[in-house]
Amino acid sequence: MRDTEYNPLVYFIDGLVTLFNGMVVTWRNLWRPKVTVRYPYQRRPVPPRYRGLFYLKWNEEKQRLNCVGCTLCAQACPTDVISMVKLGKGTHAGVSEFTMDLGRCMFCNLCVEACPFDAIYMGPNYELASERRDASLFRIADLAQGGEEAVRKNIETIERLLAEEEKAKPAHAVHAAGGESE
Amino acid sequence: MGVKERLEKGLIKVPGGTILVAKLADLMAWARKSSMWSLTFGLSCCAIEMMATAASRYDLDRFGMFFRATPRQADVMIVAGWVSVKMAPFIKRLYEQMPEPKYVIAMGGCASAGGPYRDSITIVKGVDQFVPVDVYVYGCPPRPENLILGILKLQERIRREHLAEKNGLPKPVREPIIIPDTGATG
Amino acid sequence: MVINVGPQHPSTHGVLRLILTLDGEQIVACEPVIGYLHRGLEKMMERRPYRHNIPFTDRLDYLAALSNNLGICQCIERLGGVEVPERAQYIRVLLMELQRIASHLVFLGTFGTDLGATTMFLYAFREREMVLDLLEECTGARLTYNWVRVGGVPDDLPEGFGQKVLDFAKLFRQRIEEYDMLLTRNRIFRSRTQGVGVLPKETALAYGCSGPVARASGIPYDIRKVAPYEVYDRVEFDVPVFEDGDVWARYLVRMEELRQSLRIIEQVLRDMPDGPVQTKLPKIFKPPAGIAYSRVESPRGELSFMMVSDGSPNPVRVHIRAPSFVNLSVLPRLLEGAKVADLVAILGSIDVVLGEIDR
Amino acid sequence: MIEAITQFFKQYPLLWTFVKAVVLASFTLVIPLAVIYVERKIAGFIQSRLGPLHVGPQGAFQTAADALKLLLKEDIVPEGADKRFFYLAPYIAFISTVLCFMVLPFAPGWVALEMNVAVLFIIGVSLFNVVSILMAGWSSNNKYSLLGGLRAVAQLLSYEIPMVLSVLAVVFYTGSLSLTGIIEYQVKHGWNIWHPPIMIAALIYFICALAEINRTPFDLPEAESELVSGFNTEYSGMRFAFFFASEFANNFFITAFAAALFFGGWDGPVLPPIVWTFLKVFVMIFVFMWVRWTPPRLRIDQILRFAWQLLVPISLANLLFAIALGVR
Repeated sequence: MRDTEYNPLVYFIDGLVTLFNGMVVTWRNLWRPKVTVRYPYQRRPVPPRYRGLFYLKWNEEKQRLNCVGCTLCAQACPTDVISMVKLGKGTHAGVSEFTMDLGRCMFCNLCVEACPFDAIYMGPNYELASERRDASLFRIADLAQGGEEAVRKNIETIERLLAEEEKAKPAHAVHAAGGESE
Repeated sequence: MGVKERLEKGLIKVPGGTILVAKLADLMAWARKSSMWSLTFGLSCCAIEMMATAASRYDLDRFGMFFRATPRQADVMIVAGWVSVKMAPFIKRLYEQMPEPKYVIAMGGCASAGGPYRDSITIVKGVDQFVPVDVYVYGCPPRPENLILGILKLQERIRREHLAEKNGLPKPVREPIIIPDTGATG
Repeated sequence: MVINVGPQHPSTHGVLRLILTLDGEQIVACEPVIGYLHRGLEKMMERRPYRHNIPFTDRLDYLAALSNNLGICQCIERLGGVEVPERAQYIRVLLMELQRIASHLVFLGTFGTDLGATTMFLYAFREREMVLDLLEECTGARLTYNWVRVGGVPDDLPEGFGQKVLDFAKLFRQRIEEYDMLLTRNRIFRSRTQGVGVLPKETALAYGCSGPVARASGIPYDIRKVAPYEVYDRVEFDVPVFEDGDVWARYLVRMEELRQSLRIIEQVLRDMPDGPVQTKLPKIFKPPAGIAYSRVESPRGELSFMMVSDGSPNPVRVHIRAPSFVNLSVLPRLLEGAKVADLVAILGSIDVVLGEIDR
Repeated sequence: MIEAITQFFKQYPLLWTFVKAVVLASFTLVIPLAVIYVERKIAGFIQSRLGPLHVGPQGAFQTAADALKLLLKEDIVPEGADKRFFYLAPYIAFISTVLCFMVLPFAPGWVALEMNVAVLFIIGVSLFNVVSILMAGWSSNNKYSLLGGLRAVAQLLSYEIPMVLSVLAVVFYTGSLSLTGIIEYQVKHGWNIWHPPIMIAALIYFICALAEINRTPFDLPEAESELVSGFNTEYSGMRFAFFFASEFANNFFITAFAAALFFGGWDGPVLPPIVWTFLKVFVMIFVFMWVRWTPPRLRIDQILRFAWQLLVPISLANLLFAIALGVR
């Protein structure tokens, strides 16, 4: 399709013809269905693998969050997004505080892959705009599946279990501590 | 509030018919919020998502927003991407070149808070260190929907600012932290 | 007259600054100034374990995040001697080619806008959204995918993905015809691009250009053919090469690559075997001491990573050869004697990504 | 009732002139709102999107909001700008458009100023537009503005010549310099567009009109990707609104002028004349927009070469052709 030498008239007629061709394309598109999603009124579902804001999984059976506070996710994070406070120890360990900083998060999924307890997931929530700068900070109550209620129950369950364990075998509790967190 | 209800609020019955009244200030706030021209100012990855937001699928023109190349004709500056120390003076200057009233949206984690590059010495930890930011759009990069949400938040803010001004109040009270829906379906 | 194009200018594709010396509308000299996006990435990578560096490469060349992921993963695999399962290799190739289509569509759109065909931008982005939908379904993100891991890919393709890709390929073939009708055959477009910004073969070789820029200047150099990685030696495709080296040729190379990518995708989906997609690796990955170098054909050209290991979990030195950086360095040569209006055409045809240049 | 009002005003000529001026000026301010809205909607539909949607029903108040906002914006005069010219330029652009509308007949008798040399007047007055662009580009103290202004002047002047020649073809063919006269001739003898020399003249007119109103492929003066925003780079707020308004009012005017010259103005069956005028104008505006959103833009030297090497000779030959055929 490379051109021959410049000839004004040929160019002019060619220009008109190709312009008309282009106009046929735009005319066709004028009548095609529009692809626009009217966002605030109409939403596209995100695919199941979508990596949005992450959340802590609530285990209905055990009445607690799956997280055991092992900090593997925090270690796997390239940008130190996650920080947590461990609650309890041994087999009944959990978290009392789990904070993430969205301002640094790359949504890279490395934390999810690092978690051996199926505790942390990246959910479909992507609506993260805010007028506040500190809206990037998410506490455990914002992250846990079930909110405040879940966090309260989680702490209750773990403390109850720990107390039971304490009662059952007080002699071995010392050795079991800190097994998994390394 | 729908258009109809708003209209009904402004309708006044007079003998022989109804008239529509609206305050000039309301009109001004409406004009400002429904015609936000933004500055084409992409820095990095988020700029591509900003372009995608303006493109057919999400279509910013629905909100009366389109991109002007010159700061003189822009109302909103969307800072999309990480800002290096070398770039910061230019952003400051562009902000100053925009005519009042002007707004800034920090798009993405980098522009909002330094993002993944927070421990890099050349990156500014959020553009709010040198220009006032109205809306932070977190995400890396934020989905176009997220940016549109930020724009809607900015519209809401413009409306509130105007209301506060009208009633002689100080700056609008910031809204409490949003507790996000943490995705029970995922 | 000296004018300053950028850092904020609608056609600089990011934050590139060009100091142009003009004589009327003629460009006498051009001095690109880069570094507005510099973030010391190579140094940052040295401070992090190998796996943590993968998401950072997403943000290097953000139009082709997967190519960067693949580049660094290949480098680490070579360093540690990791084998990649066959199915993972096929998935990688499939995703790479989808990524190439998405990247070239951005080029097509922005190039169209630069030359004034705004509608082309919206059409290209409309089709790009389709690719992004596919990639999002597979990887879970729209732009920064982070979907290549050392030793494979993190997860298998989702259910019914192949069919969706084939449907897209069918539709996209028609759309390419439409682009041709709208833009490629347009007389105005041809007059704007033909014979503009000619890059001679010798100059391209001397500067080390790669990718479409080199192939448009008559250099049949494509890493996928020269040093095949993954399963590129098992698929059939042509490398488009044009002799003229002008903006038009660079545009045509990319248009042809769109078609070739579709071809590769179809073959890959046909031949893809079953099997695992990831090799199990220890939690803390410590490759033996040594140097590794990997080359990948990103949509912009030859993308290479070099990593030096001393046996510790962190690399000692990382270097990234960014194709855009090399391609941009010919810009002053191309711009000498060009018109201001040609600046945007030439710059657009090189298709630089500033995130990669500044690192 | 309209009759009565006009009768009343016609007793006081000065007042009548004033009323006409106000009506025309407000018409020139209002018509761009409609044209811009239609433009954005059509652009949206062509590009597979929806265009303005959320401001008013189907986004109908979008342009009103834009205009209002622009009026409320801060008015920036850059440092080092030539203030007199900077202030004056938008108004000159606007006034030249209003003056053009002054002699344009919308329907029989609906013309602000019946002038027997209306065509000549329009050609003269529309050149003010070029002056205002040059003033804006020069006075802004910005290199992009200057380049945009210079390009605009080179382009507009080059295209003025074939445009005038093609208009002259119509003038010679119909034997009238008055727009009303030209339309009345067409009412009697059929539309001009069906006559071969005028057909060529119309084609040339359309190409030149695209250049005159800075539309792709001739939108160089404000080529966004090259010159930021061309001559109006430094303008903000109300002054920019005036440039914007005059550009789109010009768009309306140039199609209305074409309707009068080639398509018989208000001539048409069944519907009232004023409706026919607007119908023709909006169909032509649609075609202009359709063209605008299709091709890329040309380079400045290509544009000038095209005008001087091709359009000027063709239109000259066509003029001779028209004179030969049109002599009675």
